[in-house]
Amino acid sequence: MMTKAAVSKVRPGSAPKAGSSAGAVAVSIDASGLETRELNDRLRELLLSGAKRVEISHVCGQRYIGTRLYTPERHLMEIDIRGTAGNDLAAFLSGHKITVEGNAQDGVGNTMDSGEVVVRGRAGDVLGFSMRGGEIYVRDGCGYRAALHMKDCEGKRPVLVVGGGAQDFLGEYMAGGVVIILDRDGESHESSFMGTGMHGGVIYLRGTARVDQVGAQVEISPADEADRELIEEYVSRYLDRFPEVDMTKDEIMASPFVRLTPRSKRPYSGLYAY
Amino acid sequence: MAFYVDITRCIGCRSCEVACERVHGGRGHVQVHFVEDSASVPLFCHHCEEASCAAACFSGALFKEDTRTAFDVEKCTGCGLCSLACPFGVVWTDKIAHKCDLCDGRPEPTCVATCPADALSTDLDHLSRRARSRGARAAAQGGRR
Amino acid sequence: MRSFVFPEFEIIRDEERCGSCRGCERQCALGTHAYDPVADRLVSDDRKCAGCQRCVIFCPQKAIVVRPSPSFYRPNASWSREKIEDLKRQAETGGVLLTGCGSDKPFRIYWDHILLNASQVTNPSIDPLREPMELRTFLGRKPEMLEISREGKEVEIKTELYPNLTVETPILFSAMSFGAISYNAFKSLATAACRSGTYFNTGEGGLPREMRGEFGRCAIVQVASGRFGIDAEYLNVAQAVEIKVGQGAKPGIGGHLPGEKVSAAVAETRMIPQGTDAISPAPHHDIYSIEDLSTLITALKEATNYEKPISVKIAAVHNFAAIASGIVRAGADIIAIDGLRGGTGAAPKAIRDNVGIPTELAISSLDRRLREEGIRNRSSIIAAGGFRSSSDVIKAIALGADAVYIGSAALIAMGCTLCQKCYTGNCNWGICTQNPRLSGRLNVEIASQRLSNLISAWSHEIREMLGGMGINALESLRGNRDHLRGVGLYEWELDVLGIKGAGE
Amino acid sequence: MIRVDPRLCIGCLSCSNVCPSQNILRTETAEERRIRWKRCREECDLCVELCPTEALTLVPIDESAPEPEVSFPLAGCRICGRRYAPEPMLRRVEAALPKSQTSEWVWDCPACRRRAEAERTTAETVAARRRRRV
Repeated sequence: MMTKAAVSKVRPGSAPKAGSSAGAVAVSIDASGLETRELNDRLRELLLSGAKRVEISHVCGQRYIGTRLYTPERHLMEIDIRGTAGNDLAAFLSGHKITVEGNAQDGVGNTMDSGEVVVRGRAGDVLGFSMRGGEIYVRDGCGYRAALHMKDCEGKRPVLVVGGGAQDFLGEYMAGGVVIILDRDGESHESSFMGTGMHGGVIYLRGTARVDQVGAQVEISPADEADRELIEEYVSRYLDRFPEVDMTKDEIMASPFVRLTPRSKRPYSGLYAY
Repeated sequence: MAFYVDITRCIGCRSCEVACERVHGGRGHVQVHFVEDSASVPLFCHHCEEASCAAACFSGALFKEDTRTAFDVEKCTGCGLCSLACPFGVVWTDKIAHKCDLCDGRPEPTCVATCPADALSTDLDHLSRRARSRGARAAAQGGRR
Repeated sequence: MRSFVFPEFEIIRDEERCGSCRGCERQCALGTHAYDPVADRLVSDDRKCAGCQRCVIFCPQKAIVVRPSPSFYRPNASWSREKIEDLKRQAETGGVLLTGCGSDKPFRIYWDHILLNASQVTNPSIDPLREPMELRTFLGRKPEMLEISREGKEVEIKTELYPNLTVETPILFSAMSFGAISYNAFKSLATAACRSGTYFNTGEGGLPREMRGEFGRCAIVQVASGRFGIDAEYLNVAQAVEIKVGQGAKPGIGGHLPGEKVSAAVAETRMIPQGTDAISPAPHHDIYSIEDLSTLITALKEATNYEKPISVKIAAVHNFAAIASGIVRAGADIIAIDGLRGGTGAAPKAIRDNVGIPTELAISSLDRRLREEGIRNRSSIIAAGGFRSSSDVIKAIALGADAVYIGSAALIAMGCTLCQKCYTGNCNWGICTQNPRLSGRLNVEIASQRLSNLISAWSHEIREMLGGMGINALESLRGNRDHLRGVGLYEWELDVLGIKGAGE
Repeated sequence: MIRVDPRLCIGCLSCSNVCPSQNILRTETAEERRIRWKRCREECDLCVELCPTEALTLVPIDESAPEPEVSFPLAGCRICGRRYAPEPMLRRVEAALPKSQTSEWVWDCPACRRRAEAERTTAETVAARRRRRV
């Protein structure tokens, strides 16, 4: 029911970023009965023929949507997906913008390089694995091992915003980037092993976290002013993308946030005998 | 840190040259110059604040360390840029640069310790104090200095 | 804490010859040699010496000898010097013993127990100097059956062919990442691969952006558990993509590039911040089953528009053939199998020396397993781990490999002396270091020439040996165990290798 | 062997000083300084690493290539006229000096610089002693 309401609110080109093609005519694909490979063949053909916006309806588990859309000339495209996107949505994505009007399965944004993914629903496990750039917004919750080994480098910082809660092993081996878990339903974070092996980046949790929930390498501290400014910026972007969310920015920001950061950039430096 | 020379006391005996050479394996960093027949002065590295030699050195062998201009023999390639960059001509190079190191590792530079006329010091106050006391002594004796 | 470990090496300097030029002092980044200005002579600290022999080679007067230290503990068959010293080192540091290069333990080297065949009388041998010998190899999936249409003189293959790698000689450079090895060493490998018509493997450290245009055509890029330096361009400039699951030197564990070696250029290429540890977790966290591997393989095929073969590299471990069969069924076009003596920049000693199985046995059992299951055509096999000469290569091919990866051999060609101190980042030969002063010592032009020379020399030798067997194409030798005989092997070993004993 | 870029070389002799094999020969007359790189088979590249101007590169040996050689006329001292250093070295020193300082003394030879310094520091004493004697 929620999904339906969300669909009705979609405005073409509502995204503030990468919206150079706002207003461009969308090409439609009906994905019912299409194999993964056929669907992606079609998408690539459309990309090469210069399409800027594609709407795919009746998506039901087709995988790797957005993966085969790299061209050396860097053609870019906006993709709207109606239905449930399959595994590895936006894997290795480079620059495109994908909106899912529904849920996504495992591996969203696997080793994603740049671009934006908006999931108007829930995402599965290993969300944003090894992601190194771009932004992912998930309206509801996500599965296990989100933001696993996410990393950043000079001038490129991936951002993952999850509206609901996250399950165990959030930010494992994390080496960079920003993760914001808004925990909108107020279930509080019952997940464990957060940030195990973390050595870079930062995780912000709305609410609190206990020491026994995080890995030994992680330090928990309350978010300071600068942190809150950053969080606020991404909360408003999150709300821009999900106008159906029944909370205002002030309501979200009213509660405390904690920050999880690694104690050291070199967690294992003392492990070896030379 | 730098050397201060009381030129009025220098007797041109060249003890400092000899001492420096002994300490630095035969290659000294001091040279005593005679001006006309009336004066002599030992020329030293001034450990300049804005050291030209360190600015010209490409290998990082010469560098400022606190107030002294330090020399790392390991890095020197003997290119000779420093000797050309010294405005006072007191850095030598053959296959390696030779420059005052303030007798690193000794309690006091050897030349200062050696000077029989007590004309050298690394402490400006010491010289000026002495000059003052000398002036006072002379005044007490009621005569010229 | 004072170290109770003997110096490993003893440095002997011939004072008569030594000209005190201090060349050795400048060559040694470990600070072994020092000049004593008072005595005007050079002195050496044995404790710092890693035995890399750089000073020995570059002493203009040939005045230095570095040899293993003759000091010994009371002989004890159980407590060897190595065991005693490892123990002392751990007692002093409390750390995991690290080491570099491949295992130096005296496991049986089967190459040295396998003999090659040659033609006599009934089957003429071929003179490779006069007749064409085909070493060109295609790596990747082959169709079950070729359908050919013929219209008049026009012949056309109707079956859709899978993407394949074409190598002019079955020798490829193994995965050595920029970060583990220096930029110059990395570039030397790339240059030599392009020049020799073969491929180099980027390892998991990414491919520097400025090298992508020129060297992409001879690159196999790796996707490992750390996912360093991967973007869509990286995957698409290369000719093949390799998923690294395991490595022969350290099966079952991940990699760990210490922060000291993550220089600005390495950080940029790996796409991580400078100075942080680059940690490759032991597993791929999106792979927990063959199904998941299949997902990743397909994701990579999607990302490269089904234009490139996808390779999966695994370490040879017990029962790996069944796993490899699963990998082939998961869609891998190439399986790289890395054996016990595979090299590394850094691995815990306990793992390097105790985990895995020898390459020779692995090739044979893998080839047999895939044949038995009827899926050998679906995947090529690249063998890796401890190839030391052209005869090792040709024996591997006769045991069933399509091609081989050489790692240590390539490093040795560039100057490496297997001193096993790669992990310190102070490689005097400029290979395994990120110190610009040291890496500058490796001249790309000269090192790549050495590598090309090695490849062409081995290729010549392979042609000679092939000719001797009366075979004019390497294809015909692959898996042809009839050309091999074992000496000094137990029956079970002959069985695993699938070869007869000599004289049979 | 070594390839030399004569446009970059300033004739400082660093390379010759550090070469363990003595393969970089130098000759200096009163008029000019000459440096010759023998066709070196070593690949030690110390000279390459320690060249202040990066004028040297290590290249594969080529028996047919001529041995690189450069020569520099020595610049003469403004005061005594003695020739003391290659001009490119002096230009490099001049460029390296802080802009706040005067730098024309670079064109005086070190001996003259010392003499000037000695005269300057003793001027007062000498004058005083001369007065006393008079």
